Order: sequence, then C-alpha cells, then structure tokens
Amino acid sequence: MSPIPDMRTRLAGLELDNPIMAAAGCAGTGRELARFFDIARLGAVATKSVTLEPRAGRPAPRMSESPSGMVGAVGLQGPGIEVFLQRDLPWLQSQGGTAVVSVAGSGPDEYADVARRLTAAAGAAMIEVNLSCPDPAAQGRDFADVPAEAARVVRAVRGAAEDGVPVFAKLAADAADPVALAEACVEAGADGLSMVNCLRGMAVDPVTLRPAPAGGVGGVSGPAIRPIAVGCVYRTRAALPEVPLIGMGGVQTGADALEFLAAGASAVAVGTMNFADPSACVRILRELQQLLEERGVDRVGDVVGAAHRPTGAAVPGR
Amino acid sequence: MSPIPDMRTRLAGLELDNPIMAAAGCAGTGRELARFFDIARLGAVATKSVTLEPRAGRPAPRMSESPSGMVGAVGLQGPGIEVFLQRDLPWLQSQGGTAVVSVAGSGPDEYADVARRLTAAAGAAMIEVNLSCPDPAAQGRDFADVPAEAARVVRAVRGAAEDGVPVFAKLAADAADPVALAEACVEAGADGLSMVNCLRGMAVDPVTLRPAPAGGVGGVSGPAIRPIAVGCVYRTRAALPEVPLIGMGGVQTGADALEFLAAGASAVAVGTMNFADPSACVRILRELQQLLEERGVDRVGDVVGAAHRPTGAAVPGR
Amino acid sequence: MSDNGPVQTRSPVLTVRRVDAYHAITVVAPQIAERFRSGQFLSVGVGGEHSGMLLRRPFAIHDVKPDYGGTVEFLFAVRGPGTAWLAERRSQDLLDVVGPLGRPFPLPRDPVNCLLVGGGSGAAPLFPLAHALRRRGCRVDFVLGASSADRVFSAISARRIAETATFTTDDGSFGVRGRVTDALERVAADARSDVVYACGPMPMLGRVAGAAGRLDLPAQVAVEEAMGCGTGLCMSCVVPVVGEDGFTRMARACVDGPVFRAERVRFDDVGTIPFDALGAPGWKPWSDDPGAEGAPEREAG
Amino acid sequence: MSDNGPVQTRSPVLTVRRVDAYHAITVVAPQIAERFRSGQFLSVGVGGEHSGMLLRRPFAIHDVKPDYGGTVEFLFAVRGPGTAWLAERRSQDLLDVVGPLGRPFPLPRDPVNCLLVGGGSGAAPLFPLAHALRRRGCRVDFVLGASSADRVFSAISARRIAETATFTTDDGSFGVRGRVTDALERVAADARSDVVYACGPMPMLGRVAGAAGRLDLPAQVAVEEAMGCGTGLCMSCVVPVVGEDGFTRMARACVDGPVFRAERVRFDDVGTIPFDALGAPGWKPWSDDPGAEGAPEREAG
Ligand SMILES: Cc1cc2nc3c(=O)[nH]c(=O)nc-3n(C[C@H](O)[C@H](O)[C@H](O)COP(=O)(O)OP(=O)(O)OC[C@H]3O[C@@H](n4cnc5c(N)ncnc54)[C@H](O)[C@@H]3O)c2cc1C
Ligand SMILES: Cc1cc2nc3c(=O)[nH]c(=O)nc-3n(C[C@H](O)[C@H](O)[C@H](O)COP(=O)(O)OP(=O)(O)OC[C@H]3O[C@@H](n4cnc5c(N)ncnc54)[C@H](O)[C@@H]3O)c2cc1C
Ligand SMILES: Cc1cc2nc3c(=O)[nH]c(=O)nc-3n(C[C@H](O)[C@H](O)[C@H](O)COP(=O)(O)O)c2cc1C
Ligand SMILES: Cc1cc2nc3c(=O)[nH]c(=O)nc-3n(C[C@H](O)[C@H](O)[C@H](O)COP(=O)(O)O)c2cc1C
Ligand code: FES
Ligand code: FES
Repeated sequence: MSPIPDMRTRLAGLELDNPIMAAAGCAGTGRELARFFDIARLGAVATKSVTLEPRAGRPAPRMSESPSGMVGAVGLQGPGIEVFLQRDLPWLQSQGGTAVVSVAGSGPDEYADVARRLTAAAGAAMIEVNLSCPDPAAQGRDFADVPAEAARVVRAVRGAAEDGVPVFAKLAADAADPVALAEACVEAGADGLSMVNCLRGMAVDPVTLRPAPAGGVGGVSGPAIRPIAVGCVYRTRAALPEVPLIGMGGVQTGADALEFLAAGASAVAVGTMNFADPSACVRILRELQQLLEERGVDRVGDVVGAAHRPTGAAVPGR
Repeated sequence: MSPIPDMRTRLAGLELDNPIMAAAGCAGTGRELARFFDIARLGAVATKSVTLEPRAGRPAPRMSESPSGMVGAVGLQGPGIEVFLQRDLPWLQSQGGTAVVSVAGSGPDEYADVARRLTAAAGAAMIEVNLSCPDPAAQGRDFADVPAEAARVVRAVRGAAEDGVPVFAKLAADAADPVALAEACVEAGADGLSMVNCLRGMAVDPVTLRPAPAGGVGGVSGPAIRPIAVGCVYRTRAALPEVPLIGMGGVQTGADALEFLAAGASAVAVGTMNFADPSACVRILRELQQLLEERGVDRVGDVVGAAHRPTGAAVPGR
Repeated sequence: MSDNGPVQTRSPVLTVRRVDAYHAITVVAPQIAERFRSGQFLSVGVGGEHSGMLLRRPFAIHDVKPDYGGTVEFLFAVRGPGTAWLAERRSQDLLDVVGPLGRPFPLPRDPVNCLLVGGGSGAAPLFPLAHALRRRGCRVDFVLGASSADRVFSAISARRIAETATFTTDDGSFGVRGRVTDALERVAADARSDVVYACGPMPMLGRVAGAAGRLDLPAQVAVEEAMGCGTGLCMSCVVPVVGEDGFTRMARACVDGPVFRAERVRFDDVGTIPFDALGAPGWKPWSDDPGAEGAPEREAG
Repeated sequence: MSDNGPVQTRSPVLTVRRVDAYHAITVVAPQIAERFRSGQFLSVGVGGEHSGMLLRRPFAIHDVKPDYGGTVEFLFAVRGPGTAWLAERRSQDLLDVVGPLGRPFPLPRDPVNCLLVGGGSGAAPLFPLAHALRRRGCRVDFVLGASSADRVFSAISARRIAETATFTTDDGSFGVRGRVTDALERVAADARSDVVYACGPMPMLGRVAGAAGRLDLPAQVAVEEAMGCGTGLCMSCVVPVVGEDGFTRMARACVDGPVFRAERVRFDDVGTIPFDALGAPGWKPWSDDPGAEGAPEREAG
C-alpha cells in the first residue's frame, strides 16, 4: 500500500492544501458550487473577475457549444468591487474557502483601484490579474496582446496590492508570444503566472449565418484547448523555471491535471468542466490523488515539471 | 424544388468546380484518397508541403489524440521536389485533379527554388506557401510568427512562380496578430490566404510523463480548433474583404464548411477529418450542396461572407 | 450539500416512450423526485463518456412518481444532436442527471382559480403544477397551444386534471386556430381566474404577460433561455429582470428563475442589455453608498 | 474505387464475445470479407457520432466467414477509452469500419514448412494465415507467447490448425516459462521450418528477426505502430525500413506494411530517424540524378 501523497503545493508565498482550484468566471461566487460540495476542500476558488463598477455584460445568447468545448462571451458581468467585498468575499471566507480574487479593468488605474480596495478589506489569498480585457488604448486588442501594456497593468496591481499577497498575471494562449508576455509580466512584478485564458474564436449559426455569440468575438474554452494550454505551460516553464504557474485549459480528469503538473504547473484550475459536471473539481482532486498514490508519489511537488526531465531520468514514483 | 446550386468558386485567377479541397499534408499524394473516391470530384487537392530535398521527418510516435482533435508532429516528411515532379504531380494531373502545390523551406531561397522548379515543370494550379516552418534566423520561431519574415518568403515565391498561377500564403492561427500577418503577406504579393494551419500544442503521456509527441511541440488540428479558425477567417475577411481566402480547421460536415464560407472563405479545405473518415471530402461536398439547395441558394458565392452582412439584412436563399 | 439543493446522479433509464412529436424519458432518481417542486428542471449530460458535446441539456420535469423509490419524467422534441442522442437511449442505460434546478412556481396559499397557459413542449412543467394546485383545492383551467396537432402537449391529461382545457394550433389542426393569447382572455373571464401561470417560448410569454397585465391578473412565467450550465456558474442564460428596487439586472434564468413574476421580466428587451440595466455600457452608479446598490437576494442565487 | 482496395462500411455487429482476456467482435461486412487476405487489418471509428475521439482504432482481422454474405472478426484487449467503448457494443449496433487495410503476408508458392510466431493479441493475424497456408499444403507450426495464461491467444484453435503448437508465458502460468524466441529455434529445428511469419510487439519482432537471421530463414513480420489514419495519409506510423536500393526510408506501417520482410526493418532504430535515412537531418543527396533517388513502389503505397 502506498501512503497517501502530500497534496500541498506552493504558489509564491501561498501554500494551498492541494493543487486543484476552480477557475475564474467558472465558479460563480462559490455559493453555486457549494450546493454540490464543500468548497473548503479545494486548493482555492478563483472569483469571477471583479471590476470597479457593476457590469451588465453582453447580451444573450452568450454561449455556443463547439466540439469538446464552447465559445462564450459573457463580458465580465458582475456586481462591482464594493458588493463583492460586502457580500461575496466574506461568504467565501466564512466557508473556509481560499479566495483567489481575479481583478479586471479598462486600464492600469482601474485595476489598481480594485486591488487597493481589496487590500483595504483583506481576505484575498491571492490576486489574479485578468489581462484578457480590451485595452481601450489599443483598438480591439487586449492587454495580454501587448506585453508592454500587460506589464503596465501588472505593475499597477503589484503596487496597490498588500505585500504578502501574491499577484499572479493571467495570460492568454493566443498572445503574440506567450513566453515574451510571461517574461514581461514577471519583470513587472508578477509573483507567478496563470495560464491560459480562453482563445479567441467564434461560430457561425448554421441557420441565420450570423456570428455566435453575437459580435463575432468569443472565447474558446474546454478540453478542445487542452493541448494548446499544456504547450503554453510547458514552454513557459522551460523559459522561466523559477516562476510558479497555475495551469488551466480543458482539465476534465485527474490525468489531465497530472499533465499540467508534469508540464510545469504547481496548481491546476478547472473552468468549463464545472458547467458540465458541478462536482468536477472534487472528482478531479480525488482522481489526481489516486493517480499519484498508484504511482507511489509521496508529494505532489515531485511531479511538478516532470516532463522537463532529461531523457532517461527516472519517472517520479516509478 | 430548388435548382442545383452552382458550386463554382473563384480563388484569385483560379476557378474551382466546387469549394471543397483536401488540405495540405492530410491527403497523402492523392493516391491514398483515390482508393475511396475519384479525386477529380474535389475542387482541389493540396499536396503535402514539398521541400527541395527529401526529408525524413520526426521520429515516431508522431501523433497523440486530443479531445475532438489531435496533436501531430510529422516534420514535413517527403521525397523532395524532384521526385514530386516526376512521380506525384503527373499522377494527380492524370487523374484530372486540380493540384494546389504546397511549398516549404528553411528560408526564402529554398522556397523560391522549389517554386522555380514547379514553374519549369508546370501543372500546379496554385502554389500555397506553408509559412509554419521553423525560421532558422529566428530561434524557435516559424516564418508565420514574424510578419516581416513571412513577407520575405511570400515575395520570393511570388517572384519565382509562374505569372498566371496564384500564390496563396498559408497562415497560422497562433500568429501574433493574424490580421497583421495577413496584411504583410498580401502586401508582399500573395494573391490570397489560406488559414489556418495547426496551433502549437502538446500532450503529456500520462504514464511516462513525457511530452507527446516527443520534443514538446506539435500541431493541434481537428474540430477542436474550428471556432478559432472560423474566428481568424472572419476577422481577416473583415479587414481585407477583397482578398480571397481558403478556410480550414476542423471541418467535419457540410454545415461546418458553410460556417467557413459565411465567415468569408471562398473555398474550404478538409484536413484531419480525412484521417477519421477517408470519404470525408466528398461527403462534406454532398452535404454542403444539399444545405445550399435546401436554403434555395443559387450560387455558392452568395453565401461567401454572409456573416458580415449588416444586422437585419436578408439571409442568402431565405 | 444542502438537503433541498440539487443533486447529481447516475440514473438508470426506466422507460423511453414516443408521445406524439415528443419523446418521454423516465429515470429512477429518488433524490431528485423527493426534492422536486413544480417549475423546476433537470439537466442531462449527452453523448456518453467521451462525448464532444460538453454542455448539459436542460429539460423541465414533467412528472414525478414514487415507483422504485422515486422516478422523474421529462419530455423533449428532437432539435439537435443532444436530443437526437437522448431519443436513442434505452431502458437501463445510465444518464448523468442533475436536478432539481431553479426556483419553483410559488403556490397560492388559498384555493384560488388558476389559469395555466403553455406553448409546445414548454407546457411540460404545467402538469405537475396543476396537480399541486389541485391538491390545494385550486381550480385549474388550461390553455395549451402549439404549431400543429401533434405538438399539443398531453391534451388528454390536461382534460383530466383541469376544469376546462382549451387548445389552439397555428394551423387549426387541433382546437382553435390561432395563438394561446387569443383564447386566454375569454377563458380567464369564463373561469374567473385569479392568477396566471405560463411557460413556453419567450415571445409567447411576453404576450401572456401583456394579456395578464391588461386583465390585472398576477402572472408567473417560466422562461426558456439557452443555458450553458443550469447551475448559475456560467452567466449565459441572462434575462433583463426588474428587481424590487426598481433597477434592471441581468438575472440568470437557471438559478434566479426560470420562474419570474411576469411583470418583472422585460420581454421586449430580451436578447439585449437595456441601456438602464445595472452596469450597462454608459450606466453610472447612482450613489456613492455601496449599500444602496443593493445585493438583492435573487442575484445571489 | 479499385476493386481490391479498402472499403468503408457501416457494419452491423453480429456478436460480441469474451475470449479469455480479449473481446471478439464479429461484424457483417461482405465487401471486406471478400477482399481480405491474411495479414491485413481494419480500422474502426469509436465513440459514436459526436465522439471527441477522432482517430480510428486499428485491429488485425482474425477471422472471415461466409455467413450473412461475409463476416469479419477482430479481437482486442481493453487498453484505453476507444477499446473500452468497443467492449460495450452489442449485437445490431452499427460500427464504422474501413478495411481491409495494408499489405498481406506473401504466401509461398510451394508447400513449405511455415513457423508462425505470435505475441499476445498480436497473434490474431496468424490464424487466417495458418488456414491459407494449410490450403496450400504447407506445414504449419505455432509458437505463441504472452505475459500470462489468459493472454495466450486461441490456444485451442492453434492446436487444431497446426502440426505442433508451443506456448510460452512470462510467468510460466501456461506452457513454457520464457519468451517465444526461447522456443523458436528448437521448434524451427524440429519442424524443419523453411520460413517464419511473426507478429506481436516490436521488441519481440526484433528478437524473432534476429533468430530467423541466425537460422538463415526468411521471415515476414507484421508490425504494430501507433496509427493516426490507417490509410497512408497522416505519416504517423513510420518505421525505418531498408529499400531494395539499400537506402533506409521512413515507411508507413499502414500502407507500406504492416507486413515487411524481417531483415528490411531496422528494429534497433524504431522510434528514431536513423542518421542515414533518406532525408534525415544532415543527410545529403547522393546524386544529382533524381532518378537515382528512386521512388520505390513501396513508398507510393
Ligand atoms: C429551463 C429549460 C427547460 C426546458 N425544457 C424543455 C422540455 O421540457 N422539453 C424540450 O423539448 N425542450 C426543453 N428545453 C429546451 C431544450 O433544452 C433544448 O431543446 C435542448 O437543449 C437542445 O439540445 P440539442 O443538442 O438537441 O440542440 P442544439 O441546438 O444542437 O443544442 C446546442 C446547444 O444549445 C443549447 N440549446 C439549444 N436550444 C436550446 C433551448 N431552447 N433552450 C436551452 N438551451 C438550448 C443546448 O443546450 C446546447 O448547449 C428547455 C430549456 C430550458 C432552458
Ligand atoms: C496494424 C495494427 C493491428 C492491431 N491489431 C490489434 C488486435 O488485433 N488486437 C488488439 O487488441 N490490438 C490491436 N492493435 C492495437 C490497437 O489498435 C490499440 O490497442 C487501440 O488502438 C487502443 O485504443 P484505445 O483507445 O483503447 O487506447 P488509447 O491508448 O487511449 O489510444 C489512444 C490513441 O493511441 C492509439 N494507439 C494506442 N495504442 C496503440 C497501438 N498499440 N497500436 C496502434 N495505435 C495505438 C489509438 O489508436 C488512439 O489513436 C493493433 C494495432 C495496429 C497498428
Ligand atoms: C464562461 C466563462 C467565463 C470566464 N470568466 C473569466 C473571468 O471572469 N476571468 C478570468 O480570468 N477568466 C475567465 N474565464 C477563463 C477561465 O478562467 C479559464 O482560464 C479558461 O476557460 C480555460 O479553462 P477551461 O478550459 O477549464 O475553461 C472564463 C471562462 C468561461 C468559459
Ligand atoms: C498530420 C498533418 C500534416 C500536415 N501537413 C501539412 C503540410 O505539409 N503543409 C501544410 O501547409 N499544412 C499541413 N497540415 C495542416 C493542415 O493542412 C491544416 O491546415 C490543419 O490541420 C487544420 O485543418 P484540419 O483541422 O482540418 O486538419 C498538416 C496537418 C496535419 C494534421
Ligand atoms: S445556465 Fe449557466 S448561469 Fe444559467
Ligand atoms: S496511420 Fe496514417 S499514414 Fe499510417
């Protein structure tokens, strides 16, 4: 009998009980998932990206199914930071959840303003900077598309955030050069990186022949994008082996989570699969733990980055 | 009863009998598909990218399945231009196939050299420039990653190719900015654009915890990438409405082909689905024709770009 | 977690039946049956274990029975690949079912007269509602509409449960030719209805809401908006709804609904973000006091 | 198109059986049955219509019968999700099957003595081969190996068809403990074998090729390389093979094989691109005359 593996993992200063998180925007306020399991069992819960003011988001229909994935265009609907601090964050804390607060904005100042209010209120275990937001300065582009713009945002948030609270920059997979973007964010003060956000994409409705979701720009997520996401994590880890990474994109099973860990992520977030299976996060955690146990791995940290070992090196736990 | 729609389509100077093509590298030499159907029924057959010298490609295993897709790393295995001209191109012509010859190389000179020999031999209805090849000048990057490099290659091929033969530049979806890349290629003389090539990605083998395919860089293709590909076509068409486009990426059914046409492609290529269903191309052609017939569309050209009509405009054939 | 929240089960299929243009599937799901209140729905994973179809399909719960510890029935029309796959299920196959989901119809305290209005397959949730109302001593009258005779939903059970049952079809192939709203006002007057319950396609609900407004009758509507998760996570099913505070919010049909008070739903603005909705582009916070922005219970799901 | 090329069919499943550690599926596929020659394989689409599993699964054809116009049987072990899905098929389900694929075993003109060597499920194609050889008057001897008793393939039919049948298992649970190659030389001597046919995992084939070489016996091997398409399109199944001209090429197992002459396959270099392979990195064209580069029939598939 193999002993139960130690599932704790480190993300810069933060220690999580285990590496499985719920991804930003895919876990509601936490309350919705809490109807299916105790959210304190997760390594962390990332919140929907919080903006300064309330946002109504984009018109419905906001979603269209794609092969092994979906294209979504929610448009950051949310109540704004004040209601978040008053209603949602305290609730997460009351449940014993570890809150990764995702922040968004239309410019470095708004991002920083949100981070500052978070700092004042306390309770965020980590701040994740969602860089896949349109940059009003660069027409049609997101902050994540221009490393220098992304860096400005990260620098502003890092400056406004509490010292002990790690700031992670969340990157897009369809960035010009994910590694260059990663480097720019780390240089600007990011304590770690979350990757990947949805990829740009759209469908055309076969009957109306109109873009779906409306407007012609949505985000593709789900298992369909997993190899792209794993590739981003792998390449970033190779370039920046010291920077802690949160990997995500299409995680559906414990074996998928193990893929991200081996590629170099220290924690793994589950997004779209929460929609398909409300217990996905705890199921994936259980499956991962079992896989590690079967391999005889003592600590989850032992498999982090395992895919980078030189050829011929021992496989962890084998 | 609706009349049978006119399926002819134009790609710069070239008229195809219908808009369904087999995608480069996914149709062998044509002979392999010809065991299942008459390849003259296709609008065109794109060849595996031809290089100057023979290439052995990458070691096996070269492929790993991913959700609704696959990750491949063949490495342009092929016999080189001379054997191609002696054996494969004449065979395609003898079958009445329309040959889109895809060319590849390690620099503008090699691309041009291949194009020059093609010109001398005649028989290529179109040259497609595969820009997703590693650029030895830019470490680890492909020509498609750097618009200026891509433009150099396109300019060299356009200069070497026969005047009446259209040159299409084949773009990657994970380019920095697909539209900027498209513009650079058109400026360099591309008569049209093919999009998209595979996206970078990889899997990690769940047992060995090693990258799969080996080396950690493969190309993701198949239905999984369709919304990303449709989005690229839609955005490029919006920016460059006069440039003819060949759309591809995960086309599985006639309805998928219609999606690409509506997004702005004048022809649609079928890649990975040939592996899953050797009759995919002719099935998709049949399904597309039937869909157009049911809508009462007279000419396939009427649906090209339909998704760009202003809101409230009539739907073609309705 | 909570005892009356939804559960996720792997439920064996008991029966698959054809009912006119519809398919009816009954699954054994005691925990869902026991929690169910009328108006709630369930969601089903489709395509099997390695399906490329990721999103669950939502269906109204049409019937709940005590057999085998508790069974649940839903009816559906084949529309796309998900419902086509469901139509091929056989007895003993296992389905991944989550339910019951959403807020149920509020039931009147007193034995009042209830007019139940349904369109097409949207009528499904009205049947368990009718039973619940009858158990409370309410009078129930049905108005059911559809495009054609074979899409009129359970005409026979409607006749059996209700005091009166009126049918309308677009093509006149069954009952009165026309729309449910054409019959609604007459039936409401004849039956002296006190309250209206409706479900069906959005445009029909909009017309029912209008008619109920004109008749000054309170109305409850169960909306059908395309859903990504059914559990409140994905924010894809939003409908502009006016809150108690008078402000319009983009409410989630799956957890804030599907049942809403008809006059609260801005039917004319469905599929848009009304300019005056909370957080709409150009919208300005109306107060510096964060408390004033409210956090209505409903939005929290 | 061509009359002896592969066909794609939607074939009804006739039976699904358990055979020790294996599952055996028989499908009705007259066109495949009629074209089949031993050594060929088929490929099956898995997961149903909206499957997220795109790639076809290849299986050796184990048996062909004239019933129902022509049936084809394949055997498989459950390895991953594709074979797990197949194991759940039932009689009358439809399977998407393409076959027969690949080059068959060449049969000797004269009634010579043939030694058939198989490992695990890899032994499947040897059974139709044994029948074909017997019909030509050849003597057939079997050596079948596996990891354990329940993985030894069709021991009873092997005994029935062959003059002698020798079994080896890694754990000694059936027959002789050890590898097939341990038994091979003795059996070849006893049976005065003239030719060796082998299939099974690559390392085993490499050892068989070595043994046959030492015994100076010609050997034909059917290789199993991971396949993306099975039809020669995707270039994923390549194996380094020495051509008639002495040059090594990356040959496609699916159309240039799966059967190769044993001494042509560079077993030690499987999974690599040998430095001297045509077009390997650093490789230099050896002649300006394009004709010299050859275009051996095999490469054209
Ligand atoms: C609360 C609720 C209750 C419903 N109850 C019933 C019922 O009792 N009987 C019935 O026949 N139908 C009902 N529907 C509609 C039913 O969910 C859709 O017909 C079904 O999801 C279509 O799936 P498909 O794969 O066949 O079609 P596709 O159109 O291929 O589906 C593609 C995607 O769009 C979504 N979608 C498509 N149409 C709808 C729709 N009208 N509503 C929600 N999502 C949609 C699907 O869930 C899926 O994600 C209900 C919908 C909702 C929201
Ligand atoms: C010519 C040929 C004949 C074969 N004949 C038999 C047979 O008669 N009986 C039998 O049990 N098995 C046979 N195999 C192996 C069989 O194809 C694999 O076991 C099967 O594809 C595994 O699919 P999976 O989804 O269960 O496993 P997974 O490992 O999940 O498959 C994932 C992917 O890898 C590919 N793959 C995995 N293992 C193999 C393998 N060994 N060979 C080829 N592709 C693989 C699959 O096709 C699929 O694309 C044969 C393989 C080849 C190439
Ligand atoms: C409906 C939806 C909403 C999302 N909202 C956010 C968000 O608010 N902030 C953010 O950083 N990422 C958001 N994401 C991206 C996810 O957190 C995740 O990065 C991405 O979906 C890839 O993971 P997945 O394939 O597991 O979903 C959203 C994704 C979806 C599908
Ligand atoms: C195995 C394989 C080999 C390919 N080889 C080439 C190639 O030689 N040249 C090229 O331009 N594209 C090549 N492609 C890319 C395809 O032509 C196509 O652009 C891509 O796969 C997306 O389409 P699909 O999803 O329909 O496969 C290849 C793709 C695959 C999967
Ligand atoms: S369907 Fe996902 S929030 Fe309502
Ligand atoms: S499996 Fe595709 S070429 Fe052999």
